[in-house]
Amino acid sequence: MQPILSCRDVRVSFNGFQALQGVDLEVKPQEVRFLIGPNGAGKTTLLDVICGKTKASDGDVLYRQVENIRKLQEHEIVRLGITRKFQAPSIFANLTVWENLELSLKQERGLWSVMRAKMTGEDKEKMEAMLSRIGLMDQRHQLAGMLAHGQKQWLEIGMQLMQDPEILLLDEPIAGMSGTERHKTGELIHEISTACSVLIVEHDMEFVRNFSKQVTVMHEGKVLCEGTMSEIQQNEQVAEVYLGRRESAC
Amino acid sequence: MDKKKLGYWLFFIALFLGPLYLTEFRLALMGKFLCFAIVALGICLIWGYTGILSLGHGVYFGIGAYCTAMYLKLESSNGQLPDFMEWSGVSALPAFWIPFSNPVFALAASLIVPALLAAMLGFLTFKNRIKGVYFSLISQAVVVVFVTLFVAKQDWTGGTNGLTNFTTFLGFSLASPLVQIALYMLTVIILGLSFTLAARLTNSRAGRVLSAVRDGENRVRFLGFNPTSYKVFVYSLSAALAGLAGTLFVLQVGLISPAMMGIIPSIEMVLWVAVGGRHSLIGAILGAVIVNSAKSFFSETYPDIWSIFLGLLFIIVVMFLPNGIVGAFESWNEKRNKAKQKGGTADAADSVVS
Amino acid sequence: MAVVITQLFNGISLGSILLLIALGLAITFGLMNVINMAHGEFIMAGAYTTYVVQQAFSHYIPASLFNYYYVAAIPLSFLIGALLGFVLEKTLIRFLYHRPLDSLLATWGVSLILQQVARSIFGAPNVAVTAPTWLDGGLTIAGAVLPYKRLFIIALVTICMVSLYLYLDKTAAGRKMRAVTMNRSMASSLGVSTKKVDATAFAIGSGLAGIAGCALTVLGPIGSTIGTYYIVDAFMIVILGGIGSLIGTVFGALSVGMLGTIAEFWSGASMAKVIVFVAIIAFLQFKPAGLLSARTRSLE
Amino acid sequence: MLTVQSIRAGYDESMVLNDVSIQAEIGKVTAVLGRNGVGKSTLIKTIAGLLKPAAGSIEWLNENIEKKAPELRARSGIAYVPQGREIFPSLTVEENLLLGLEALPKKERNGLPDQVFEWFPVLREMMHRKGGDLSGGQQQQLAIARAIVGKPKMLLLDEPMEGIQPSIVQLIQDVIIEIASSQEMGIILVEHSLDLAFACADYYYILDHGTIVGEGVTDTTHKDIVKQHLVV
Amino acid sequence: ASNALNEEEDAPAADTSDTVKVGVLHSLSGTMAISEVSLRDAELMAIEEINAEGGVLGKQIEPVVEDGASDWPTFAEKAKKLLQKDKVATVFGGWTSASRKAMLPVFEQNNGLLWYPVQYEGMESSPNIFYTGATTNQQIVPSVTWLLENKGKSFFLIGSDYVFPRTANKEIKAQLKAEGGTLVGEEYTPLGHTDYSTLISKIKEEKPEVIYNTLNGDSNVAFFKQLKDAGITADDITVLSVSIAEEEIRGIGTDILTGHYAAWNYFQTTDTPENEKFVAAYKEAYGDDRVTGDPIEAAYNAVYLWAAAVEKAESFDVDAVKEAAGGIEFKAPGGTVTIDGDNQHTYKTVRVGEIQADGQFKEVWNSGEPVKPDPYLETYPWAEGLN
Ligand SMILES: Nc1ncnc2c1ncn2[C@@H]1O[C@H](COP(=O)(O)OP(=O)(O)OP(=O)(O)O)[C@@H](O)[C@H]1O
Ligand SMILES: Nc1ncnc2c1ncn2[C@@H]1O[C@H](COP(=O)(O)OP(=O)(O)OP(=O)(O)O)[C@@H](O)[C@H]1O
Ligand SMILES: NC(N)=O
Ligand SMILES: [Mg+2]
Ligand SMILES: [Mg+2]
Repeated sequence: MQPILSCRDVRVSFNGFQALQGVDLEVKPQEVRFLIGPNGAGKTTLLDVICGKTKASDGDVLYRQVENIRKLQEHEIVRLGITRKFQAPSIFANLTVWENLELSLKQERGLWSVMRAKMTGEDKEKMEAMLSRIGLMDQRHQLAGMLAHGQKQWLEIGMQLMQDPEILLLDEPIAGMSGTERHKTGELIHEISTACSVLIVEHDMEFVRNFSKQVTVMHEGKVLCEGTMSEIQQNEQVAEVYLGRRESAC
Repeated sequence: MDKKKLGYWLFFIALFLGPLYLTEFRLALMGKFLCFAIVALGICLIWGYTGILSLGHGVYFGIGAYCTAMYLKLESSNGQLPDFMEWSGVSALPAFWIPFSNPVFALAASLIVPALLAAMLGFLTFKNRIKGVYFSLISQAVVVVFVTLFVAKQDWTGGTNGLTNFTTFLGFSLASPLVQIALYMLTVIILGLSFTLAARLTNSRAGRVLSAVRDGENRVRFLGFNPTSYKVFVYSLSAALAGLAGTLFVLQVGLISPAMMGIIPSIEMVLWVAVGGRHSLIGAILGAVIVNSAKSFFSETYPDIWSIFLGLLFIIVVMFLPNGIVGAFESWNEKRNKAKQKGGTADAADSVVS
Repeated sequence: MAVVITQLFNGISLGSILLLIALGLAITFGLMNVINMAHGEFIMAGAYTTYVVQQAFSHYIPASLFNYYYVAAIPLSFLIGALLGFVLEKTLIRFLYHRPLDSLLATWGVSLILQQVARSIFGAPNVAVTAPTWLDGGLTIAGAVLPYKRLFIIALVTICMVSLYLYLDKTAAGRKMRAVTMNRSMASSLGVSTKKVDATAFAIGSGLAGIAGCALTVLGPIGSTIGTYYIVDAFMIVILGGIGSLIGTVFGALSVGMLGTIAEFWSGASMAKVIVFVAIIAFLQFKPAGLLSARTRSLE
Repeated sequence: MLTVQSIRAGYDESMVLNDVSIQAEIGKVTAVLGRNGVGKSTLIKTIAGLLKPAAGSIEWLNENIEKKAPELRARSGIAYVPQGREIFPSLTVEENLLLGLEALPKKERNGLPDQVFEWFPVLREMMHRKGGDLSGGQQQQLAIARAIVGKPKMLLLDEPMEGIQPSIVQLIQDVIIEIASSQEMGIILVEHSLDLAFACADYYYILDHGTIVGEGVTDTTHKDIVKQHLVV
Repeated sequence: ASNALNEEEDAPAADTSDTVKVGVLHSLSGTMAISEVSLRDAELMAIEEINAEGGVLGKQIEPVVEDGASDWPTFAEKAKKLLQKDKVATVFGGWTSASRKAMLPVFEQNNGLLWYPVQYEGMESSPNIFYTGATTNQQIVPSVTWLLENKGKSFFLIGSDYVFPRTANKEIKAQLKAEGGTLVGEEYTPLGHTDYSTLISKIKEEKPEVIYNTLNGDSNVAFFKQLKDAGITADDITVLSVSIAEEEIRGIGTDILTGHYAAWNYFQTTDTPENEKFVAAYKEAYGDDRVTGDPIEAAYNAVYLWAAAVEKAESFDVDAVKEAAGGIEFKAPGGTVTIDGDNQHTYKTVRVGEIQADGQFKEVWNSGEPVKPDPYLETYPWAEGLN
């Protein structure tokens, strides 16, 4: 299968500091790819480059092997179908849950189309389905700012899914979630992956073990190794810089 | 919802009937305030809804007013060179003045020129992601540029004097009370239409995008919207409203000068909206009327120290009514409703805890 | 040659005056994010303080000592400005830290009031301050006269700037100040008394405005509207330099001063003003965060 | 000893905590557990002084502190590591750490203890980088270090492991245990991972719907009870 | 009920009550307050004096004070308010030409009466305005001639960037050409400009003998202070100003101005019995440290001229007063002034004074007799084609 996203020799530097020093990464359609690595390895920076928030100083980011998205603006990248969930919940606090979802509908996002946009029955059904999927049916007319942390996380995931993405970028999606919610999120990710690729950064090894197939390890701005979780655990270097003694032992 | 609509209708009808219960002088004042209310609507759209604080709307108001004033000046000069050009030693009408002898062109320009200027400035600054106080202060710098230019190019603009001393508009004498009443009513109608337009916009999906831009511009990007185009649109819409207001102002007040475009009036425009309630369109209208009435009242009653009272008003509103008069009313209303509900369901509330 | 030297000097001098006014803003606006529209009125307060000190000297102090009134006026102007700032912070500003744009509106009200109060106390016409005689005259270099007053202001602003820089960047108090202005509640949970730091910071910023007012008395008018002439320029300089960067503010002020004098020599005062402001607006399009910005990725 | 007695607290009109009482001892690690949004952070903020309780008392070192300003609490030995790090973004790592010394009396503020750099070597490497430029996990380490340099007697940790790589999680775990066993510091730990919490803590409380619904010592029998609670 | 079509708001006060309302409309706040507050004071003093003498037509004058706030539309609004709501018999007000231009249509449309007390650029003669300050041929033109004869031929013109200086300088240039002067520079600075270092460098480059100064307001303070600092004294270059009166001198500092000149129609030192009384009364009313000056005197005169015209017309009616005004004379502090019925300006004596160390003027020249006002400079051949 052709990769849907390929990073080739991506480099980023901040005031001389090389945060990414030539990253190569390929993600296949409908793949769930975990990205792990020490703090400061450059994982967030890589996601930033893919979604257009940070501009790479060198290298290419290819979408479906043809389109180089390295120089596109954020909203253009999103319109291609690459969406991103940030680590801190990014929802619109002063809009209701319903309005948050409405903005996330897959739609023409130009000014004129949006001004003329009407809510269709189909849209409504889709949004209601999403509300029950993320368990916020009862809160739909609440201001999103009033939700608890976990609910906000879910709302944000819901907003990403409303857009029917091709590639979903998740940065530590379960940070701050308690056990049950973690599990629910994991299952949701698997569900999603039937329709799109997911690139996900996470430090929770239990979660990675439970839900990963392919794992990429980054270190000091480079890809250190790739493989299944159990392969990775065998890797001496990964154990040393990242997992620590106990994690790799179990 | 319907009660609200009815309220709006009553409000605008009451305004429309102003000539029946206001004296000529008060009517003229009210007409002026309602022009300001149109500016306030535009500022409410960009500030209250989209989170763009412009400290430079005097420029758009002024340019709109100048466009119309140029026509009025030419009309009252009867084909001769306007008086101030003569004093300034200009011998022929400058080329850019010529099309303004056509009233349709002048009126259209009073909308389009401010809108285009705002679109240009907005496009540059918003595209370069200049926002917050940076944008506010840049808009203030734009004021300095335009005011200085308008003052310095006296032979084209009338300098500090501005343009004044008009006689007729489309042949009607501007001094006639009937014409003034008609202009007043026209102002009310345009204010009503602008209000409807703004309300439509804010209630549409695009309006939600604007609020979203206010809450988090970057997040909006990651939903695939380009905030720049939305911001440019609403910014130039508000500039057009300011230009429109300028036209109505110049027709009723008979004068436009750089003093009306300056830093002080531009900040005052924001204050109207802050006092009325920045998140409410009707609040913006009320704010413009209330602040200006207060200003007139204080300065008529205490000509020596009125600015102290006005200053206190601003301080008190900001400190105690953070969402303005309408916001305060709304939260009072909400509290009252809550109290009502609580009375009925006190037991149920208790049981939730256990 | 003389013209070149004079103009170069004029540029630096104008820059130093703008810097003196912008220094206070670099704290209250640059660090604390408060848009204090009454800053100009603190300048006015400093100027009137100088006037009052001069009156007091000429009435109560032997004439031979009159020349030293200015030495007394500088610290007093600072204190009066600081006191006003302190009171303003305690009564208004501190309730508005989470609503930065609202402080703009409230302080606008304060500015209206202060101007009127000044008119009521000192009368509407300008008052005169006679500069001390040791500031009369100037240094002549290659035919160019560099007035002592302007040299003095350059020295004064240099002292203020260096002290401020050392205070903010090298002392614990300055570190606390920067921390508090960045994140009030976190600073307090580390043991910093934010109320004290806030009030101090605002008082220092306002005190600098007072000094600016004192310095301006030797060059220009002293009246209730003196503050309004500089305030927009000063805000522009702070954002041109980069909010939160003191060094940036210095560069900002000097570039505006230089460009302003060059443009004025070449065209005229009005056009110079237009050119300077257009240049600032244009520059910010290329570097939206200013010459030197203190931004980091988590501030976005 | 820190005693929180019948605290009610919340935001604006909505009360998040109704009648919460907990105790934490110096030399012990006390865990606060609970599902998302039950008010754990609210409780910690109330102890740190960032939220004023509407009712109830907080006693610390035989003194009622519920009305005291946060800085006074900090100086009396309560240090706070917030959820979300709250690093001062424009200050360097060094300056961030130096601010941690503010809790100490002036005489005792003599430099940063080497200990923290042994625990978190990355901070020494990044000493002169701006706090805001650090990666998420680096910032978290900085936040913990900043709290520790002030030699507190009670350390409030709100999900300190969030976003930290596994090897450092282990390290922090060890540090927590080490600190507590030195008998000079107590720790209140909010943690999602039951395993981690039970590995570190001596005693636990479960928070739900704004009240304490369970508490006990951290042994294996209790672990199952707690699990039940958290799953509901 | 009253409404917009029904113009009567209050019952017409003029006929029935024993007072008559007049408007006093100056900037009491904003940048122009520095100058205009004193005009209000002078007008109120004149009103009080007239009232003490029994008023006009047996009625006490009741002043209605309004603040124009240095803002031209506000002047227009307040003028309208005074005419329409307060139904004042006349208004005394204004300083800047811009404020006058803003009020002019209001007075013409409402057939009101405005007394404007400040020297100005001419080229205007509204039937609803009386001009008690100098027009250009009563201040600028003779002072230029005096300078050419006494101080030098090469002129540098500086002025604030607005209509009065620009128009005045246009006339001066034409006059210089006609009378053998040369122009070496012409510069304008925005109102409120306070850094004159560059402009002074230009002056130094051009080395004029005379600086003709039409700067207005605060800028004068900055200009003179910085001129002195640059090492230029009155001995090097003579500055003649037309907007600096005694009060402005106090605000600049007398030491700085000593030896420079100003052209006016009145100085506090003008030696007439009327002036002695006037200065004493003014100081009595507002404090010993206050000084009078030309615009103050012109404002004071305006009230007396109006009262005299009313007495002559035996009516407060605007048309009647205008009709009666021509030829009305008043023995003013600065010498007799007479209203010119044709253009509603006044005949005034022109004076040039040198500033003394005590902040007062020493008159060095006067026109000997009141000069007939000629706002359009119709009697000056060189001014042909200027308008
Ligand atoms: N604006 C910046 N200026 C300087 N250095 C930066 C900047 N942004 C990031 N860095 C550095 O780049 C490196 C990579 O950061 P990044 O946030 O991508 O790490 P990460 O892999 O996401 O780490 P974590 O797991 O802790 O979130 C870090 O060392 C960080 O300090
Ligand atoms: N600043 C705030 N204003 C209003 N409500 C808030 C605020 N912060 C939190 N809340 C609400 O208070 C409740 C408790 O929040 P809190 O942060 O204490 O929960 P938590 O137990 O720490 O959750 P988590 O595990 O997700 O961190 C939530 O419902 C949340 O929505
Ligand atoms: N008329 C004047 N001096 O503006
Ligand atoms: Mg990261
Ligand atoms: Mg929490």
